[in-house]
Amino acid sequence: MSEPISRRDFLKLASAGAATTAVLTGCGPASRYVTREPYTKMPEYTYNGQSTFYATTCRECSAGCGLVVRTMQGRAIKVEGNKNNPVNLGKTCARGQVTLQGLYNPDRIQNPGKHTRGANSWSSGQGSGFQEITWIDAINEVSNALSTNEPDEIAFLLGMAPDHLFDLVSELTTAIGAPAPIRFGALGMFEARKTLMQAASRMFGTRGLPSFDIGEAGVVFSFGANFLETWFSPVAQTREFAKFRQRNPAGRGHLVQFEARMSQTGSKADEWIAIRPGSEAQVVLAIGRLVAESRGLPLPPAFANADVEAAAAAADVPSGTLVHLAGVFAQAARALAIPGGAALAQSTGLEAAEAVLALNALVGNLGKAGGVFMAPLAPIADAYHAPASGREMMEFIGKLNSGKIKALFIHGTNPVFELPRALGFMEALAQVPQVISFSSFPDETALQADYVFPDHHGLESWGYQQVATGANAAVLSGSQPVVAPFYNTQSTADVLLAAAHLPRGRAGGQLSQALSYSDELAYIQSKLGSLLADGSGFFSAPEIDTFTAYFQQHGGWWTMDDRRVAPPTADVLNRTFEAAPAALDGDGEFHFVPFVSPILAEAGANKPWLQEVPDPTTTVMWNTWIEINPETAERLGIQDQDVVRVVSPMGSAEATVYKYPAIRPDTIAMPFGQGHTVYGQFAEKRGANPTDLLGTRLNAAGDLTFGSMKIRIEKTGRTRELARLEGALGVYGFDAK
Amino acid sequence: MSTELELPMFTNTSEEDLGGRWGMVIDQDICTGCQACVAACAMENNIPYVGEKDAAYGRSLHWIRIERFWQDAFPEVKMTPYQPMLCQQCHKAPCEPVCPVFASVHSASEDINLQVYNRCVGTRYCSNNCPYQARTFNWRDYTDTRRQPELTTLQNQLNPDVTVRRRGVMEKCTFCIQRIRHSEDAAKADNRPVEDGETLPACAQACPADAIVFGRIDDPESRVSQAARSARGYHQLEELGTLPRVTYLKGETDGHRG
Amino acid sequence: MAIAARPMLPAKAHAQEHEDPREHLMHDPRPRGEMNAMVLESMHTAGWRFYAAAGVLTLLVLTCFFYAWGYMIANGLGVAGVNRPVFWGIFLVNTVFWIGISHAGTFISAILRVMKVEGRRPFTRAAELMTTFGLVQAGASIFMHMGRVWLGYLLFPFPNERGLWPNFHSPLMWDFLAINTYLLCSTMYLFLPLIPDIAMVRDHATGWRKIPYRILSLGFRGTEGEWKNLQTAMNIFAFAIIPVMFSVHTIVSWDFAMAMRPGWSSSVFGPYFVIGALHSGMAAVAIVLFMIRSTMKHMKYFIRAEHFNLMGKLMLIVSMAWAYFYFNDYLVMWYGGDKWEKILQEFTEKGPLGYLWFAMLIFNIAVPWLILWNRKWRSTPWLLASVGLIINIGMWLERYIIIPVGLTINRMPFTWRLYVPAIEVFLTIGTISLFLLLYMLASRLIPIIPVWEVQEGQAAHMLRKVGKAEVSTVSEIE
Amino acid sequence: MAERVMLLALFDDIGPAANGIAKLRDLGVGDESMNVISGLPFPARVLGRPRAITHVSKIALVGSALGAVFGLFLLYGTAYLYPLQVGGQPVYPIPMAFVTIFEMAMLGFMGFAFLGLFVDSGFPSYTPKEYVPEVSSGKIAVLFPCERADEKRFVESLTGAGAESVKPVEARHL
Repeated sequence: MSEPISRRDFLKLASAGAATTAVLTGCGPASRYVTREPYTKMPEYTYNGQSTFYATTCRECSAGCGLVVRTMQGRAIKVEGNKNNPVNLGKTCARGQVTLQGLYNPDRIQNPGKHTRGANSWSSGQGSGFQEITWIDAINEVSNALSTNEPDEIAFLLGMAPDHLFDLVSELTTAIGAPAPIRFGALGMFEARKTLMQAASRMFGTRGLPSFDIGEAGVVFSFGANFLETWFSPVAQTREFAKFRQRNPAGRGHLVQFEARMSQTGSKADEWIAIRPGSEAQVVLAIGRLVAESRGLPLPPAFANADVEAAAAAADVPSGTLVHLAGVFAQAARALAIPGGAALAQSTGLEAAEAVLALNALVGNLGKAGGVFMAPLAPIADAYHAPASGREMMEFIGKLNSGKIKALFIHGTNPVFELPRALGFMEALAQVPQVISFSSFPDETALQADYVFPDHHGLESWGYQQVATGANAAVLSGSQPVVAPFYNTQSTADVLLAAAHLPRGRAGGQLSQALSYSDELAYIQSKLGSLLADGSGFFSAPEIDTFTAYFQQHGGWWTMDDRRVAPPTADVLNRTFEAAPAALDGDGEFHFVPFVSPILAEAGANKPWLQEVPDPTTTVMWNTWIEINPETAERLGIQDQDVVRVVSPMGSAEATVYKYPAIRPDTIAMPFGQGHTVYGQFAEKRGANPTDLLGTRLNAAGDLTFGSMKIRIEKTGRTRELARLEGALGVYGFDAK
Repeated sequence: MSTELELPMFTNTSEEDLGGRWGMVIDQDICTGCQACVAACAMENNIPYVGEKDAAYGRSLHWIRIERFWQDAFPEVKMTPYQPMLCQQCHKAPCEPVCPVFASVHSASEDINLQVYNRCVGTRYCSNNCPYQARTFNWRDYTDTRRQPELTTLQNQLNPDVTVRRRGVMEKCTFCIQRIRHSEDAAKADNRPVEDGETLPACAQACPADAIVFGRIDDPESRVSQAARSARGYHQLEELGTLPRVTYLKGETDGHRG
Repeated sequence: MAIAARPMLPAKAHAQEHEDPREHLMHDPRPRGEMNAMVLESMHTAGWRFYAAAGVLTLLVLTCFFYAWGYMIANGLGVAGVNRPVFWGIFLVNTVFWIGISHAGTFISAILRVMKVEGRRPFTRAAELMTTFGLVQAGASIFMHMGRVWLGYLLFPFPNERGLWPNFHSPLMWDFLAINTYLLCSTMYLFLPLIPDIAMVRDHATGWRKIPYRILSLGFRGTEGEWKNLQTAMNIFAFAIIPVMFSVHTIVSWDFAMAMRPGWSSSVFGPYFVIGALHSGMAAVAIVLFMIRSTMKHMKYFIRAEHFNLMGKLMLIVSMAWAYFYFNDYLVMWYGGDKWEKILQEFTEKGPLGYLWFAMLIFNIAVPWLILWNRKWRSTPWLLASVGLIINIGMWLERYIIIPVGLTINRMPFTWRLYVPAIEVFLTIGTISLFLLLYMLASRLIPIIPVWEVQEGQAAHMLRKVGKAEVSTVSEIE
Repeated sequence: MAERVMLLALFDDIGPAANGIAKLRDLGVGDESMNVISGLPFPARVLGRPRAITHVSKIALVGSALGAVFGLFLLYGTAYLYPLQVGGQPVYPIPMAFVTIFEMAMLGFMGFAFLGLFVDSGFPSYTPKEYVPEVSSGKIAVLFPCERADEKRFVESLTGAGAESVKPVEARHL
């Protein structure tokens, strides 16, 4: 840590870049760079009626959108997008907008404490299951856990954000020889990221995430990819979609969506093809075959086994439709096919993903405008660290159950809520003697923890996010505190570092050498150091402090050039697929399609305004609904406002029916995001959680096949009004309730 | 306006071609209904949430809502293009003359429709007379920390530039006039005209698809004016002659296919 | 060849016997002193039933009116059933309803006085009382409707601290002026003919009771000059209050007709509402007459079958007129084929609230037409009163269909929602109770029968023998 | 100057009352000095009396004029004092004027008629007056002054004309 610079010099540095943007650099009162100054020179954030803007990074999901937060007198007032950040170019999604209600959420955990498992109380009190302790004691606890247990008895479970913590913990685990941290996130699970990555590596032989150039494609076939909602980087993809439609060199883009239930993305499609869940792979292969034929190309081995009639039958769409669609795809100057969550969450998911990539190869768009690229690797990232697949989580749970793990550290994820109950994560936690949660909110996983050491909220934190996909440039989004910590919380990174530095026990010695960083910021600086040399960034600096200042001022660092790489087009088309139908679980009458609520996602339920933001397709607020086709409802004698129970072999869930016109009659859909048992007054005991119904089947890439369940539906005889923004009278007619 | 008042106005001086000062264009073809505008609006304008019960009863206070309808039935079912609906800032606003206490008045300088909260007595005539149903009413005290203690922390984020409304008051979209004013002051400070795109309402600022364009429509060169001239442009309920300030670009389905 | 006059069947002939003019109040005169005594006794007798009823009503007023309203003021209109798009609910339904009730009073006493319809004499005051107390309820309902009633004073024509006046472009302000004018004038109009009767009470009252009557009688003796002035003033009121009455309900209708809404923006609304008001008002008078007659002493002398007959006829005529205007409005909407009005009509008839529409037509048209054509039936007090009750329900439904049901449909189908009344129900009960209570108290404090007018009429009437029959003749002594 | 008394002749019907009034006129009591009090408004000609004059209607007309002006002020005056254009409507709309002017004119008309009654009849006055309660029970009283000396003569002739009673009255509280 070099000579501290005064806040004034700091602003001078900042003003250099300030010409381009009104964003002031700064760190809020939490900054370690602020040296005390007399009150005659008050810091600008204390001036009456004057707003200060701080650039940081959104942590509502792992996309790493840049934010600029307007603050006034030490309060965060409004979240705005960072115009310069290549990921979102100044735009934000609803979740990003409402992140302030997380910061000022009344249900945040306000102090570190010892917690009795299962007790839904989070502050000291008579008969409360929570005993507040000092941060010193907290750090001691962490230090003990790290030093007294054997390295292989220690496990870290982290979320998909922030990356700097993941990197730090990785260093820590390597230092003490503990197993590498596992990261998990429901979004990753519902996107089946691993499947896509594995498909890419098997087809292209390169690691990393493929990126799809939607903006310049003429025709996009999206197989279950809800890229306007929660898939990878929604804001960036929405921007791309706008370009695809109205500012497209290839003319107004034509979007075809293949899915059993019309998602928000599907609602924007020009053609929505309701294929039966499980038939995705067959459909892709059939279309591939037809495209090859209509382009008069020699039929590549990849599509040799495709049977159009069988596919049409399996998908329950007329084969004529497939022919027509294939024609559309074949004639298009720039055709692009995207494999997405639902399609990959089948036993044939990997095959489907590979087939889609093959389809792109067939029309030769690999590495071309409007085609498929490999996403650039983020700066200072050794590789893209994907969230754990279902298989990895199952292995991890197995490890927990075996009792080998003595101390488990959990940060930034809520597997008890997000993982299918069938996997038994909660039961596994019971086998772990010591569970330490760093959660800022009283979520289901923290409920099972022995210690809760709340981390700062994202807007109170330092950090960075290595952007996985969404921008053409290589982007490292930087976080800085925009306000002083609202409660008695501590940065997890600092806690770990402090614990590591306690000269205690065997691990202690190694650690303090291995992790010689004085604190979180010092660690981040040390990581940024490697970028000083890199001239390709849109700013550079002679020495690290200035660089860090710019980094904070601009909310990150990114390259000016397009860093996407064309995937090697080797023998992509020479692989063969057997085009088999997917294996299904359960004996119910209906296919079950769980989907992530575009508004709440996995962690939005505790923010009242997100609860009141209507779902784009159903306009439902504040609760869970079960989507059922009106004909089916008619047949089963189910009315609006009826509460029904959906039952799978694994479990059941109850919610109010929404007669959804755009879903297959043989399919039932349910949003994921509600159904919390704890997690604050706005989320608690509200709605139902579809993951309770899911099974444990994995696809070839090891991802959960959440689309493979067949479920039963039972009437409960109860009714409950669903909060809809729409007036059902006007939208569904006078007899609608 | 003031000049118009020099001589008594016994007749209507508003001309069809009288251009407004601020205007908006919403492209329904690229609006993905993601609700970012809705959330941004709520965060910027201190709009309280009303809770599940009232929301279910049509009392939510969204200043901007995204409408959509269905056509045909499965499998041909199609969703009509998402249609963000907000106060159209009519030049001839039906809500204005009916207010008995001048709580709904026309701003001469911005040529938008203002709601004077402290003057409003809550007759709700304006909302009845608004063809766009763009006005929302504070049915209860949704911002009272005595009634809702949980608000005490949440209210740290209240925007000091926007009044917090109490029960019995009508409210509606203001085109984020606090931002317009701010940029006008800033421009005046270093005496220059307000640049195009310098001031954006929260919705336009957030919109990931950039489907909402905002700016001066009395400046033919501004981005919004150019967008408004699009062949796809239309006004909501044009036939009523309310002269809305919001132009919609209809969601087109491309020519050669479906 | 000449057509032979055929004798009637005995049954029919029997019906004719009711035509004996001696049974009419005007031809059954009693000395003034005796009538005074009867009226005074009717004022002063109040049995346990009276006190019981008054007690119950007081309780209802305290709970359903004052407490409920206070609760609503404290918690906001959220406790009522209003929502988007139904921003106006039962409060305005009640306002229109009560203003309607108040119309009959003036109509009876003013128009009939101008027309010199002698049958009016005994119950003009009963009707005028209805006007005043009805308007009180109407005013209360308007203020209940306001979201911030504690700022209601902003409606009064005075400039605020920045010199801003109310907006007289707003139909609501016209309404404010009209209703105030109507309330003031009808109250004065109630008071004028009351002066001689109060003087009468004064002359008979004793002890402390004498004081209020002495004050209220203003020192009236009955000199020629006083009578002359009184009659001039009464004539002025009788003529002038009629256009005001029409204007009031026309302006009430403009609150709706001026709005840019399907189904509301209609040029026939003015007269349609006026007739609607008379429809419910007449019916209400019938109820009141029945109540007075059956609960108060000696009223069977003053209020007779002939008066119910007269009311019945008026009700039938008004009902027909109402039907005519309603059909007028309906057909134009139906034929015009404006998209939104068509939808609105479909909704009112086939929508979830369609049954209200049918009930309205039955109550307002079918029932009166089926019953009131028969003199014997309409002369039967209880029957006429019950018809009146049904018509009032029907007219209330009519306003309900225009306001909450009509508001459900607008030009933004995405917002269409139903309206479910909540606290409005109690407040409606509250206003009704307050009305009844005020009326009961008034009936014991002032002579409900304008004795001097009755005597004036009796003095003017006489029977003259024409051939074999005695026919009633009225001499112009006024 | 001889002492004068107020005599009050009470009749129980119109006819006698009319005769009595005629008699009084013969006895030299001027119409202006006699006063008829009745429980019913009898037209002057019935009693053979000159028509009483009233100012109520004139006052009422003045009131209506004032009201009209006030109505005019409400729409135009207030708009002039604080001009605001709403809904693209003119600041001084002509059609609306008829509404406010009409309502206010009517209010003035009737309000002043009411006041006129007070002014013209000297209401309210709670001073002692010559009066007998029988009036409100239908009797007709004729009130006239006369010399103490002539009192007898008057009594006789009026009784002859059918008066129930003729006696001097003192002004008393009503």
